[in-house]
Parts: sequence; structure tokens; C-alpha cells
Amino acid sequence: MSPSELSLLPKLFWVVVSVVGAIAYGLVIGGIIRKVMARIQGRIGPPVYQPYLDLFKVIFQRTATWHGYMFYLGPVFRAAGAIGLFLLIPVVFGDPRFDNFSFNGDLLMVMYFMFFGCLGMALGAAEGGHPHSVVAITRGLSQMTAYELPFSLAVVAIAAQTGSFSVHQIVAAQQGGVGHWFLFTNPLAAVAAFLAFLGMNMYSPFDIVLAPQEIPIGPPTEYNSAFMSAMMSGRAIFGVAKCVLYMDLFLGGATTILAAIVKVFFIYFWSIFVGAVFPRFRTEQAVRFFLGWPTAAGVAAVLAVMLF
Amino acid sequence: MDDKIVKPEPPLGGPPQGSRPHAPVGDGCFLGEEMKPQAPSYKEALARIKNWFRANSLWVMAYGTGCGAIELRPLATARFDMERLGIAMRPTPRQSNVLIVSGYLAVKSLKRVIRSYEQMPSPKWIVALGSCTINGGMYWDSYNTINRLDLYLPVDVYINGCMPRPEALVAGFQELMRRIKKGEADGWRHYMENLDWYKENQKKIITDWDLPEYNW
Amino acid sequence: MKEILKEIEERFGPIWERVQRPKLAQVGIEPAKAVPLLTWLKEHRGYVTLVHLSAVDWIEQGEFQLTWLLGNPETEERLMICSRIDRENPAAETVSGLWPQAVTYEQEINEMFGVSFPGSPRQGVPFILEGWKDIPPMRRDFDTVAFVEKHIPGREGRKHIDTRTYIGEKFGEKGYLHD
Amino acid sequence: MTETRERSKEVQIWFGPQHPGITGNMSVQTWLDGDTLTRGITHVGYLHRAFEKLMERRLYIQSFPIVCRICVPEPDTNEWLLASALEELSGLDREVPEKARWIRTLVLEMSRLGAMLMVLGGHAGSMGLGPAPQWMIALRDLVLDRFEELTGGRVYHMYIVYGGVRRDLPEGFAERMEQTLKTIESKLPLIDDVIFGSAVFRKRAMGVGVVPREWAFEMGISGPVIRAMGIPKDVRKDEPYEKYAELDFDVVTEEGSDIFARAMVRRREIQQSIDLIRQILARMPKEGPYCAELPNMLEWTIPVGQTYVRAESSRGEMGYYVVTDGSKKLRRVHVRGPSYVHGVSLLERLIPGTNIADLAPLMVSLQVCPPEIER
Repeated sequence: MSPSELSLLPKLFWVVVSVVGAIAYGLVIGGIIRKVMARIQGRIGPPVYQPYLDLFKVIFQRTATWHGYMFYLGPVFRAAGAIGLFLLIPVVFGDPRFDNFSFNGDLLMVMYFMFFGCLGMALGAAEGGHPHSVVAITRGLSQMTAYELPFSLAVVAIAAQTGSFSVHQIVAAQQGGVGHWFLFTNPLAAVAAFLAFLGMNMYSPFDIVLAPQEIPIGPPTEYNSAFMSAMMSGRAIFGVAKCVLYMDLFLGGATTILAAIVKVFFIYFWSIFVGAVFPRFRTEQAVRFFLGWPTAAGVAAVLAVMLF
Repeated sequence: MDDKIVKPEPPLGGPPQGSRPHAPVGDGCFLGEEMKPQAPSYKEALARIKNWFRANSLWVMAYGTGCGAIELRPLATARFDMERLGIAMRPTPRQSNVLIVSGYLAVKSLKRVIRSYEQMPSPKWIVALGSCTINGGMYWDSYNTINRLDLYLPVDVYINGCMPRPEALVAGFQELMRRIKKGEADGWRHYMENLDWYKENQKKIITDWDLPEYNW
Repeated sequence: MKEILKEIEERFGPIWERVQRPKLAQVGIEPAKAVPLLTWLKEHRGYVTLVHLSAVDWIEQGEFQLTWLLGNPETEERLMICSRIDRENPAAETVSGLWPQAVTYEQEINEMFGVSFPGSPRQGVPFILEGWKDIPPMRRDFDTVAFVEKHIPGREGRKHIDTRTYIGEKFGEKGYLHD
Repeated sequence: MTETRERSKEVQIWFGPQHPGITGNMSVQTWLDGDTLTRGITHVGYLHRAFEKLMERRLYIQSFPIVCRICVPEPDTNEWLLASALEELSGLDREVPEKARWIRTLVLEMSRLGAMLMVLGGHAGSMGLGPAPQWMIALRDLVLDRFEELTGGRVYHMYIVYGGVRRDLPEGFAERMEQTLKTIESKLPLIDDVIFGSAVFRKRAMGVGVVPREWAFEMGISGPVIRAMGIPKDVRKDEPYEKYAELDFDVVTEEGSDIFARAMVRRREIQQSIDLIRQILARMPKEGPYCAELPNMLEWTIPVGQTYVRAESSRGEMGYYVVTDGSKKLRRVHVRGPSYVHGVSLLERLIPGTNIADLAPLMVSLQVCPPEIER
């Protein structure tokens, strides 16, 4: 199935729709997270639409601080990385409207974009000059390299199993029933990738970047007003995009919008439920964790695919 | 050092003064054509929408300046749960809107509070807790605590008591929300317009002034 | 406690002494012998804990009293060593070599009373106050009310202690609806 | 030259005063090399209200509203210390009725329980564990409810006065207290699971912030910090005050002297406090006066004297050094809080070599309470 089934203008229209939809859904998930966390903590919690209020409020704030262009470009890079990541992954398999710009070999691009957003953010935040940002960036980059290893191994294993680096092909290979999902056909890769997902999502125990009790609050320390809103929407779409990617890689993609929404929700909440009851790791403990069992599972997955 | 207050006090946002001009209470057609309520202009409507968003998402700076901070914990946690009102704690001044001055301020603390306040992006509000911020309270004769906060920073809502109960804090926050929605809570604007007066007062009490004129 | 007081008297000459409680005794000694006594108590008699170091201003006699409170963790006895120094240019020997935490106490007393401890680190470094230009505030002759009236503007208090009169004056007779 | 180069590698970071991880309004100026702190200086004075100066110009009875504000989470220890010091100096302590002594013990133990609940939550909260502090503070609120019923105030009580307490126990207080204790006890296993059962908490807390045993007596360390070293020091046993001599309890000790051991001491002392409150309520006399006949408080003078009284607060040995001069006002009062040693000398000695992530848990485990340092 070629991605150019629609002509350019309708395609652009649907791209915009899906990006806006992803942001909206990401914000709603953020609200549900806050609600769920509040319930775990025995509180009522904010309304589900609270992230929308926060988002619009920060847009309506004023600022006159100046930290240089790179500082301002940080959230833009982050949002661009998130949108780029999202646009490369087919959201609904077989639906040309939500197929986005999937092409052969896009999995490599996807990996690149995941790194790109964080790096851009790091560059911008370092420009703010706050020591907490700098400390957080070193933490974040070391954790990122650590979780990237099991994740890459899992992706390599799956690519080798499918024989293709296209997300589209990978989704296509999983069609035909729950039993064909890579979650079950390649459980080792799934273990590696889902453990890496915990680090990727930066909820506790791996929230060492934001860590309000240690380095409040890391890279976003100096950001406010519209930049803050760019970061919030970037974070929303990034979270959804990661979940969509995992859905495509392990849960057989989605053939309807509803299936996509449900699967994204469950993947997202895997990290929330783990995070609800754990304190935070120290940096070197987090790195050691990712280089331990997740990496071993990833290596085993690759070997298993190569051998059998 | 001249010890009298230099200028006549400008009207302050807080309830103790209450001198801000309000709209007439009973405005209606029978009061004359000029008093007839009119549809808000585009700008006013936008301002109202903005204020509504602001009022429903208050981010409080996590700075326990005094002993009132101890009642912020029950307020933030399971029993009183301020997050259900959209009030959340933010760890950095760059992202907060509300500064809670929780009780007395030592002079050394006042310097840090001023700095934190000025780093917050506008619009921003100050909620002052306890009788110590109103008139010095228990520490009126202490050489190291200020007796009246609104000489140094614009206070939007005072919550009295020593210490104010969490219920009082909730009521205070609801009052703040009401004022924000009506566009009355503009202490930050007052601070900007009367910056010289505030700075003069601040420099009088902070003897080793080494801050910039405005801490961006 | 009696034995240790007797021993101190034998070794360090005449002292003022008093047993306040079964486990708390007070010893008054001249300032020159205070630190040797503290050293001896710490090294040989098991009073290894410096519980606190404090100063009292006896302005009428023109003296500062320094009080070292030592604790014996084995018997849980407390020994209060008091020593009076002159109020003019007050100085005392430091015990920061014996107890590391004494640095903080001496720093604070230096700031709050103006007693200097030559040889102690952090002397003259502000600990609690910032930009203080008046006389040390914990001295008795520092009048905090006068200071407040001079430097810290407050809100005008009400003239009457009686609430009803005050409200009546401020709001008129309608001020109190619930009589 | 080498030193300059060494120093230039370091980043100076202010930990506080505006910092969510700091325990109260204080700050630690630290130097960071990589992820490790090389040294730190404690800065206090942000909360200095000159309590000691103000008490010198208040009547004895007027000092009570001031004194309880010295330590916010646990005000009753301060009230009791001032009351007992002045009772000792004036000779009033022989007239304190039996029931008042029991009620005072009850109040002291309740305030210990409340403070301990909050700090154990802080242990978890400083490591980013969300639910536990929320639950703990909600539990503490139940204790505050009982305080409100007993004294009229949630946080500041001003309940202990010279010669006894301000008012009698309300009717049915024991039953409602028992209900509260039952609620707290029923939630404790859950908290055990979340905090002490968590592998991440154990990894973070074990072997971190170890206080060497040699420092224990020389520095005057007390409270849970010294008990976590395995040294059974507790003022309630060493110099029993009020009714603690008649109560049946053991000093809680743990081995390891790290953050985990201190948290464990606090966890077990919560249980101990609950047991003690039960004992007190069971053995308290039902009838009798709750306050001695007092002289006219406006004209009350106390002869010349000085004394030092101490009590076991949740943080450690809290002491008052009180000097009277025969007048109607105090000559001098010096508040010796455990945080004075823990928060300045000990913390500054522990900081070199600590990971920056461990500073907040370390401060919580030492239970640094800044108003006590600067008063």
C-alpha cells in the first residue's frame, strides 16, 4: 500500500487533523493521569480537562526575559521532534487518512526523531543558564543513552524478524489476530522495549530529569509562558507518538481510530501504574537498571531472531 | 534615613484597604442611558476569557516562607486537596502565578521573596497568610520581621488567623479566583505602576541591598 | 554529682556550685579556668558532649555570663559551667578545637551578643542576621520596640482595646448588627 | 593555581531557600562536582523572629503563645519545656496535680506521633514517592483533629500552662482517640509496603548518609539519628519526665545509621507512640484537678535561678536553658534544638561526597527544622 493514495492537499488536511487530535488526546491523557494519581493518593483530583486550562493559561502569560535564540528554540525543537516522530508512524493501519508519511526505512528516521527532540531541548535548556538545567541535561542524556540501548536492540530484533525497517511492513506482518502480535511472537524484544518505555516516558522511578525534590525542575526551570505551552503540547504529542509507535511495533497497530485510542491508553498507563508506587532512582542506578535486564533481554531477542 | 512613609499610600488590592473603584452595584436602565449595560467589546470579552482560564489554573510557587506552610500540606494532600480547584504547586518561580507568603517574613527572607516574586511572569498574585503579614501579629515588636507586607509587595488576598486553617485557605483561594475572574486582582499591575514607591520601601528595610532594580 | 563538684573544687580552686536536680549541677568559675576545666572534663571525666553554649547579659553588673552545658552520655548527667566575663570588649577562649559544633554556637554568640572568640573560625561571619548595623540585638540595652518603631513601619493599631467601641467608631452604630 | 583549577570544575548550587526539597525556609550552599557535592554551608536566618528577645520582654504567662511557634510540627514540647523549667525554678512543680501530669504526657506523645507521621511521609516524598506522604499527612490530620478537640487549635495549642494544663479532657475523648489510633494502625501496613517494601527505596536509602558512630556523643547527636546507630539514647528513659517512668516501653534502635535505619526508627516509634497513648489513656485518673492553684499570673515573680530542662521531641533532645532574675520577666531563655547540631554541623560534615540526589532525603532523615536553629 503506497502512502500517496490521497493527493497532497487532502493529505495535508488529514495530517493537521491527526496532529491536533494527538495533542488533544495527549492532554486528555495527562488529565486522566492526574486524576488517577490523585485517586491513588486518596484525593479527588483535578478535572480531566485541567491540562487544557493550564495550557491556555500559560499562553496568556507575559514574559520579558531574554536568554538568547537557542533558549527559545529549545521547545520548538522538542515540538518539532515530537511532530516529526508522530508524522512518520501510521496511526491507523490501512486508512490513508491517518497513514501519515510512512515509507520504507522510516523506523530509522523514527529513532532519529526520538533523539532529536530531546537533544534540541537539551541545547535550549542549557542556554537558560540555570545550573539545575545543566545538571538535569547530563542526567537526561545519560539515561537516554541507557534506555536507547535495549530499545534499539528490540527494534533490531523486530526488524530482523520482519525483514523490513518499515513500520508499515511491521504492522502488516502482525495482522491476522492477537496471536500474531510481536508482543507474543517475540516476547523478549517486547520485554526489552517495554522496560525501556519506562525510561522513555520519564515517570518515576525514572523521572530523574525533572526531579522536583532534587533539581527543580530540570530543563524547563527557566521556561514560561508560550514556551511552556509549546513544551506542554510537545510533551503531549510526544507521549502519544511513542505509544503509537509501540502499538505499531508490538500490539499489531490499529485498524480503527477507536482501537488506536484504547491501545495508546493502555501503553501509556503501563508506565503510570509502575510509576505510582515507586520512588525515584539515582542517575547511576537508572543507567545500571537499563544496562542490566532490559539490555540482556534485547540481546537475547536479537540472538533468538538470528538463530531461529 | 527618613523613617516616615514617603508618599501617601496608593490604594492596595487587598481587602484591608478595599478602596478600589468598583462598578456600581445596581446598574440598570432606570439609572440613565449612560449606565445602561452594554455588550462587552471584543477586547473585554477576550480579557474575560483570559481571566477565566487564569482563575481556574493557579500555580502556586512551592516556597514555604513561614510557619503557615505547615497548613499548606493538609491543603495539598488528601484531606483538603487543592488540586481539585485547579491549584497546583510549581517548584520554580518562572512557572508560578501565585506566591503564598505564609506568615511573618524575616528581613532576610523578604529579600528572597521579592526576588522570587519579580521572577514570576505576569499576571501574578500574592496571597498573604496569617496576622503577621497584616500587622506583625505575634511578632509586632520583633526587630527582624516586617510588620506589614503590602508596603513591600502588592497583596491581593489576605487570609487572617494564626495560623489560618485549611478551610480558610480554600476560602481565600476562592476569593482570589473570584477577584481574578472579575479582573480586580491586579496587584501586579499596581506593583509595576508604583515600582518606585515599592522599591523605596524595600530598600529602607533591606539594609544591604544588593539586588538589581528588577530581578528579571 | 557531689563527687565531681568536690573534685573540681580541689583541682581548680574555689568555685560556685549548686545541684539543681539529681542529674544537673551548676558550676561557676572564673573565665581563665573555664576552658581548662572543660578540657579536663571532656578528656578525663567522660563529659564528652557539648549540649549547648549560651550567653546571658547581666547588664546591671556589667558582665556577660557564658554557659557551657556538658553532658555525660554514660551517666546522663549534665554539668553547667558558668563563667562571667567583662561586658566591655568581651572576649572568651574558644572551645571549637574540642567540639566541632561549638563553631556555630560561638558564631551565633558573636553575632547576637558581640562576644568574640579569638581563634574560632567564622567569627564575624553573619549567621542569622543580614546587613545588621545596630548593636548586637540580644544585648539587654538593645531596645527592640524602639528599633521597630524607628525602622519597621506597621499598620496603625486601633485606639481602643474594647472591640465594640472600635467598631462603633469605625462603622457607625450600624457596625454591629448582632447585639 | 591548582586549587583554582580544582574549584573551577565545580558548579555552585544553592539548595534553597526557594526549593521544594528543602525542609523549611533555609538554604544550603553547595558545590557540585559532576553529581557529587564537594562541600556545603548551611545558611539560616530566614525565619529568625527573635523569640528569645521577645520572651525577655513578656510576662511569664505571655511567653506561651510565643514559645509554641518555635517548632511548628511539634509545638507541645516547647510549651512543656518552658512550663517545667519555670515550675522548677519557682517551686510550683510540687503542686502539679497527678491528672495534669498524665494529660501532659498524653499531649507530648500525641505531638510526637503527629510529627513522626509527617516526617516518615517526608522520607518517601523527598525521594519522589507520591502516595505515601499524601497518606501520612492525611493520617496526621486525624491526630490534629483530636488536638483540636482537646485544645481548640489544630496546629498551635498553647495547652500546657504553668501548674498543669488549660482544660480537662472532653467527655468521650478516650474512645475517639482509640478510634483514631485504630484508623492509623490499619493504614500502617499499607505504608510499610509502599515505603519499606519498595526495592527502589531500599536501594536509595541503604548505605546513604551514614553518620559515623564516633561523632555520636562528641557532636551531641540525639533522637532518631543516634538511635539509628544502635545507641539506645532517649530522654524519656534517661531522665524520665512527667509520667514516662511509669510507662512501659523500650527504646527503639536500629543498626546501620543510614537513611533507611532512621526511617525504620521513625516507623517503629509511630507504633510505640500509639502504644504509649493507649497506656496513658488506660491509666489516667478519671477524677481530679487538671491544674494547680496558680498565683496571680500578672504579678508572678520567680526567684533568681537557672536551669536546663530537656525532653525527647520527635527530632531528638530538645532543651531549654532558662535564667530568671527575680523579676516578672525572663532574664534569658536559650532554646537548644536538636536541629542546631543536625542541621548545621552534622549536615555540613555529611555533605562532602553525597550525591546531589541524596541531599533532600538526607536532610529529611536528619529532620532539620530551621526555626529551631535560628529561633
